[in-house]
Amino acid sequence: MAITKEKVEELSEIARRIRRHIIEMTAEAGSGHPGGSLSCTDILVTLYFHVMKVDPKNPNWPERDRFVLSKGHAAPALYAVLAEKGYFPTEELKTLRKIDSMLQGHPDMKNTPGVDMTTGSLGQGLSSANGMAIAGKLDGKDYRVYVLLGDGELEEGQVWEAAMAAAHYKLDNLTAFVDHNGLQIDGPITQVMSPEIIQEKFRAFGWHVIDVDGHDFEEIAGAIEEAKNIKGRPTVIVAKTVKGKGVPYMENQVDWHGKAPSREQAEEALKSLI
Amino acid sequence: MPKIATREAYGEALAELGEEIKDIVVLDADLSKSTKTSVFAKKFPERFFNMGIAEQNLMGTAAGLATCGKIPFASTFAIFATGRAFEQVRNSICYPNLNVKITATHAGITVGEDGATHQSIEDIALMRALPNMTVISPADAVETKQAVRAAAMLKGPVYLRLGRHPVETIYGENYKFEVGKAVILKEGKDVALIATGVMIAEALKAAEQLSKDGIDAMVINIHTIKPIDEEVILKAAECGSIVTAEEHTIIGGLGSAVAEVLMEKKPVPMKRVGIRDVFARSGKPEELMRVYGLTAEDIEEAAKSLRR
Amino acid sequence: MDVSEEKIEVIKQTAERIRKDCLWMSTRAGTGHLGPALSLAEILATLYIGILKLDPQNPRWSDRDRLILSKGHGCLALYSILSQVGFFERRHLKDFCSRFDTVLPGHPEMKLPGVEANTGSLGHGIAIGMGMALAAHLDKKEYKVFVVTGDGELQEGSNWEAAMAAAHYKLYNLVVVVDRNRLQLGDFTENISRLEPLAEKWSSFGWGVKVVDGHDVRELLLAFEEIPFVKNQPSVVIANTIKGKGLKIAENKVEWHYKVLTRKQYEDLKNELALEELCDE
Amino acid sequence: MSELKKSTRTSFAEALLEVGEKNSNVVVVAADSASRYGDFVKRFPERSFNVGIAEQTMVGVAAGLALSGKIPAVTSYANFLAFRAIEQVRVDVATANLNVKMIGTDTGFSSAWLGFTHLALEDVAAVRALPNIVIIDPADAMEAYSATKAMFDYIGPVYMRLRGRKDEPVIFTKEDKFEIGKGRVLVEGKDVLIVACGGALYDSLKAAEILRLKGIYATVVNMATVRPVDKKLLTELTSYLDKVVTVEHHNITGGLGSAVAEFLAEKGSGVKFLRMGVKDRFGTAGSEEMLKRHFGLDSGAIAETVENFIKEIS
Repeated sequence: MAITKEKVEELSEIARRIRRHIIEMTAEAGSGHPGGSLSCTDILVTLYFHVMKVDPKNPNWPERDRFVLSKGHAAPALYAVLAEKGYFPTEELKTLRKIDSMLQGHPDMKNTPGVDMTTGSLGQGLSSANGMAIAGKLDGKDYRVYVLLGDGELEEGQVWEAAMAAAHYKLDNLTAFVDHNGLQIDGPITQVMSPEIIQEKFRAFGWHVIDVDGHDFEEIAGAIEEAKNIKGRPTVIVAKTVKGKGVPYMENQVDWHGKAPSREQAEEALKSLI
Repeated sequence: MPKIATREAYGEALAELGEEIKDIVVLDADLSKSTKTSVFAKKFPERFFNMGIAEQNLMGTAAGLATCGKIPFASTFAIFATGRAFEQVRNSICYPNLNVKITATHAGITVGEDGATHQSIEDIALMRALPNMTVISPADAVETKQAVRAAAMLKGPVYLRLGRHPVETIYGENYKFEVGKAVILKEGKDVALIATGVMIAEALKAAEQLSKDGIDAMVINIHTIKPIDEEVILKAAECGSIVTAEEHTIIGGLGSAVAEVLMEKKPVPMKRVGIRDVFARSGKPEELMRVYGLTAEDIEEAAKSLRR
Repeated sequence: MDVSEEKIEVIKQTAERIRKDCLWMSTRAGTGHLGPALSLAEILATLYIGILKLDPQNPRWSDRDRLILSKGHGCLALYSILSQVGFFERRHLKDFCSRFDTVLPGHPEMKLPGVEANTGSLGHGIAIGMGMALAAHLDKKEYKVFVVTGDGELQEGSNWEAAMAAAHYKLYNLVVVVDRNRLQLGDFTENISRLEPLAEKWSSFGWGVKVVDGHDVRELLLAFEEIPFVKNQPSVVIANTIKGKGLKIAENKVEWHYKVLTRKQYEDLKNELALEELCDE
Repeated sequence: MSELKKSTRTSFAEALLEVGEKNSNVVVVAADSASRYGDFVKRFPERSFNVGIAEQTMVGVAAGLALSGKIPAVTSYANFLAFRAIEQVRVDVATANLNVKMIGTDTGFSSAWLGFTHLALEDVAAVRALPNIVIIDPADAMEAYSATKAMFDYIGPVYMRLRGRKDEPVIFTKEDKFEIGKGRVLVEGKDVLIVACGGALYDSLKAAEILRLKGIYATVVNMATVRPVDKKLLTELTSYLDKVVTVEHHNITGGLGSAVAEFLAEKGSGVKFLRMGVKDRFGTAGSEEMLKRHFGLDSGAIAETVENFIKEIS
């Protein structure tokens, strides 16, 4: 499905709203992970507002496409996208991380409509996405499974266990994204524990690999389209992104991985998201 | 008294000890700023190893270092140290009885908003089930500092359970920590409150409340859950009833350890205050403590119910 | 590199001795992982005779090279070679799985002199070896750490965690030897979870890679002498082997992962393979 | 007790095949452990998956399958399931209360010569600490059969402990109904209550016979469901039996003994209590018989310990 100029504009507008939500939610909660939420926003927006077959009125529709946020700490981005998509009122976003809220600190499928898998412990999402993709094949259903991993997350061995298994099972209904923002909590990934060269690793593990600019809707949409046509193996889309994207003082700053903005900082951030 | 997180005390203690004991090496799994091993890393970069997000590899590597005479402190969040890497801790560290100190932070539900996947409420049960392991759960910053030192001096695997959230200071500077030796914080004769970690502060408050109702409660800090101080438990049993309190599931932790001793040695009525076998949710630490029944009032109520 | 024919001959004989030991130990005990031990014979013989710096009289000598048998189920071969180079007396071999609390159990443990790590749960060895290699750097020691893994074992994610980390830390003193016998417990590796292209996997993780015939002593020796294959990087030798090698009925047969000869089979093969007497006391 | 001998693993595979024939949603995921599923894999290759030696991935894949309406079974040595993959069991399965059936094999002493890595003596402790999971430790092959059936009838996560390939004495019949959460009195006696499960039941029954010859009459309960433990039955029995001994092929920390201790302690029953099991030690290599003897858990040792326990009290 080619993407039109109008669509790109529409997605940009949604992404802007999502980013505002992320800032407001984390500021309100006083904790959370804005940096990695902002870096994957455009990917999530493309998926939910251009690609995925889902029905917010019927979150558990068996034919729906699935999405697993393996980097579960980016929950604010997912919640904002789900709210904008109509799974629940956007007012709920204010309750993030509060007692009795449906919006837990990390995605919890039992509490939040639209969340397909409980995550938060890194490295586990791809395995469960594999299971969903296998089930799809088994049932002869044509839904697709999308999973988003962090680049630092690739250090978890379980990711490679799962990568090997996905290729082995020829899961061409599975598309993984790597949100390649280059930063993890302790610093640049190349310094902490380099998973580079990510593309070579996935290739060696039997995956089809596509590189994109993770903030370019046309490229993201094009890559997803390409992935749909790849048969016999899973596809990984390595998306070069900017941590904290959209908020100048957060961009490429490792400190904003797991820190919420203060009220004033949030106001400043919102000014750049008009 | 100021509130200090036990992890903060860990960071300082480790940096101090690093000066003294050159064999200490520190490993972390991409969380050094949170676990506070970053303080050590800054001071001794050549003795600090960041293993990336790979806890299994973290434990295996620590074991390997220990076989070469190092004293590795391996740190990450409690949930990953004891869950993700459980088999590595068991096989590579506990069975060979290697000198690895697993210092895990962010234990319990006071980790707060991160939610169930990050709230380690089973770590004591898991670590206690492993032979050779010493399990320590300090109550405050003072005790943590001494426990870190004691762990470094002790030969063999140690699990140190620390928290993310600032806690009240219980002890003065003259406090002396001894592995395996519980501390009677307050003598009493009507009921014994046995607590560990952050629940010490709550137990002390509960005792105060109880005294207003004419109930004289004994308060005991069992900081070393394994090996457990049986003597102190038997002494506590003389009060006729016991309440245990822990920021952990009531299955397999302090409550179970005390129940095991009591049942076999001196059965008296007891109640376990803890997380009642459920996964907790996101929220502020104080809220969670209230919702999951971990406050002074909960201890007080349990104590009173035993006297009825 | 000059490899003397004499040395090769000694190693070959040692490897044959490993095979014979594996056969009689397992038959005698009526248990053991025979197939995965037989494929290891040349690899272990070459390393222990030709490469490793060791002092069997002083098993914990701090400058020694280390070898971890991460595929701990292949321990029959390890027990044989350790006894052959003198870590313990050969008479103890008959204790394999036949005395309570034996120092030669079904997976190797450090209570036996020469064993460097307790293994048996797959996927732990490289991480442990990595720790040892890091310690060498710290202590400015020259020793190398060899970790022998199975091929199926590489499906454990913990190996790739460790592989990534070892490359990151530039552990040129760490060597992994993959016993690529293409079979695991249940089936051929490629039917269970595809490992190929295995060499590319390792090089994508930043390792220097060499693929050799794991039963060709000369090739093995030449490869080990060249370590590190890439400057400042850990090395992996992918040794293509045959599971059950040397015992015709077992070669390339999946069921011989965990199967041993009956006493009758042993007696029938005794002359042909010049096997030892089964001592029964 | 009959003369019949059978392995719990064989029975499990038989029951699984029957369950699989009736319910097409039943799928199996192996981590290079497919042989444990027996004929199911041959009969239903399209419903059988193998992720290779990757237990964490196995559990994750099963969670994904369960989320898609399947009823997956996973199996491996208990160690790799309950230790290596414990965090996956926790996060992927338990927090979401998924309908995954987890079968840990070669528990207790049944892995014999394989040594400590494979001797699962802490698996119940690990799994019991996790909310939501039912734990079943069947006493023999027949109970393994009926428990497998019951496990698939139940909706929710279950951890079942099996032992090795070796045939073991049979206590029950296939027709004996299995009810999750229900303990069962097998022998009645007035002097002492022996609560056992799994591989320890057979020797506990034998021990009761030995004790009877000495004039000590034991009640023997099969507590096959370790979680939730049958509190009703324990309450009933301890109303007139004041000496309780638990017996298990597991560390005395965290398993059946702890579960019973926790309950009785809080109930405030003043019974005399003793846990028999492995006393906080790792296993070692040995045959099952050697290991039982070593850890004081063969029938003679159980009888002797119980006898001494009674003597000391009175």
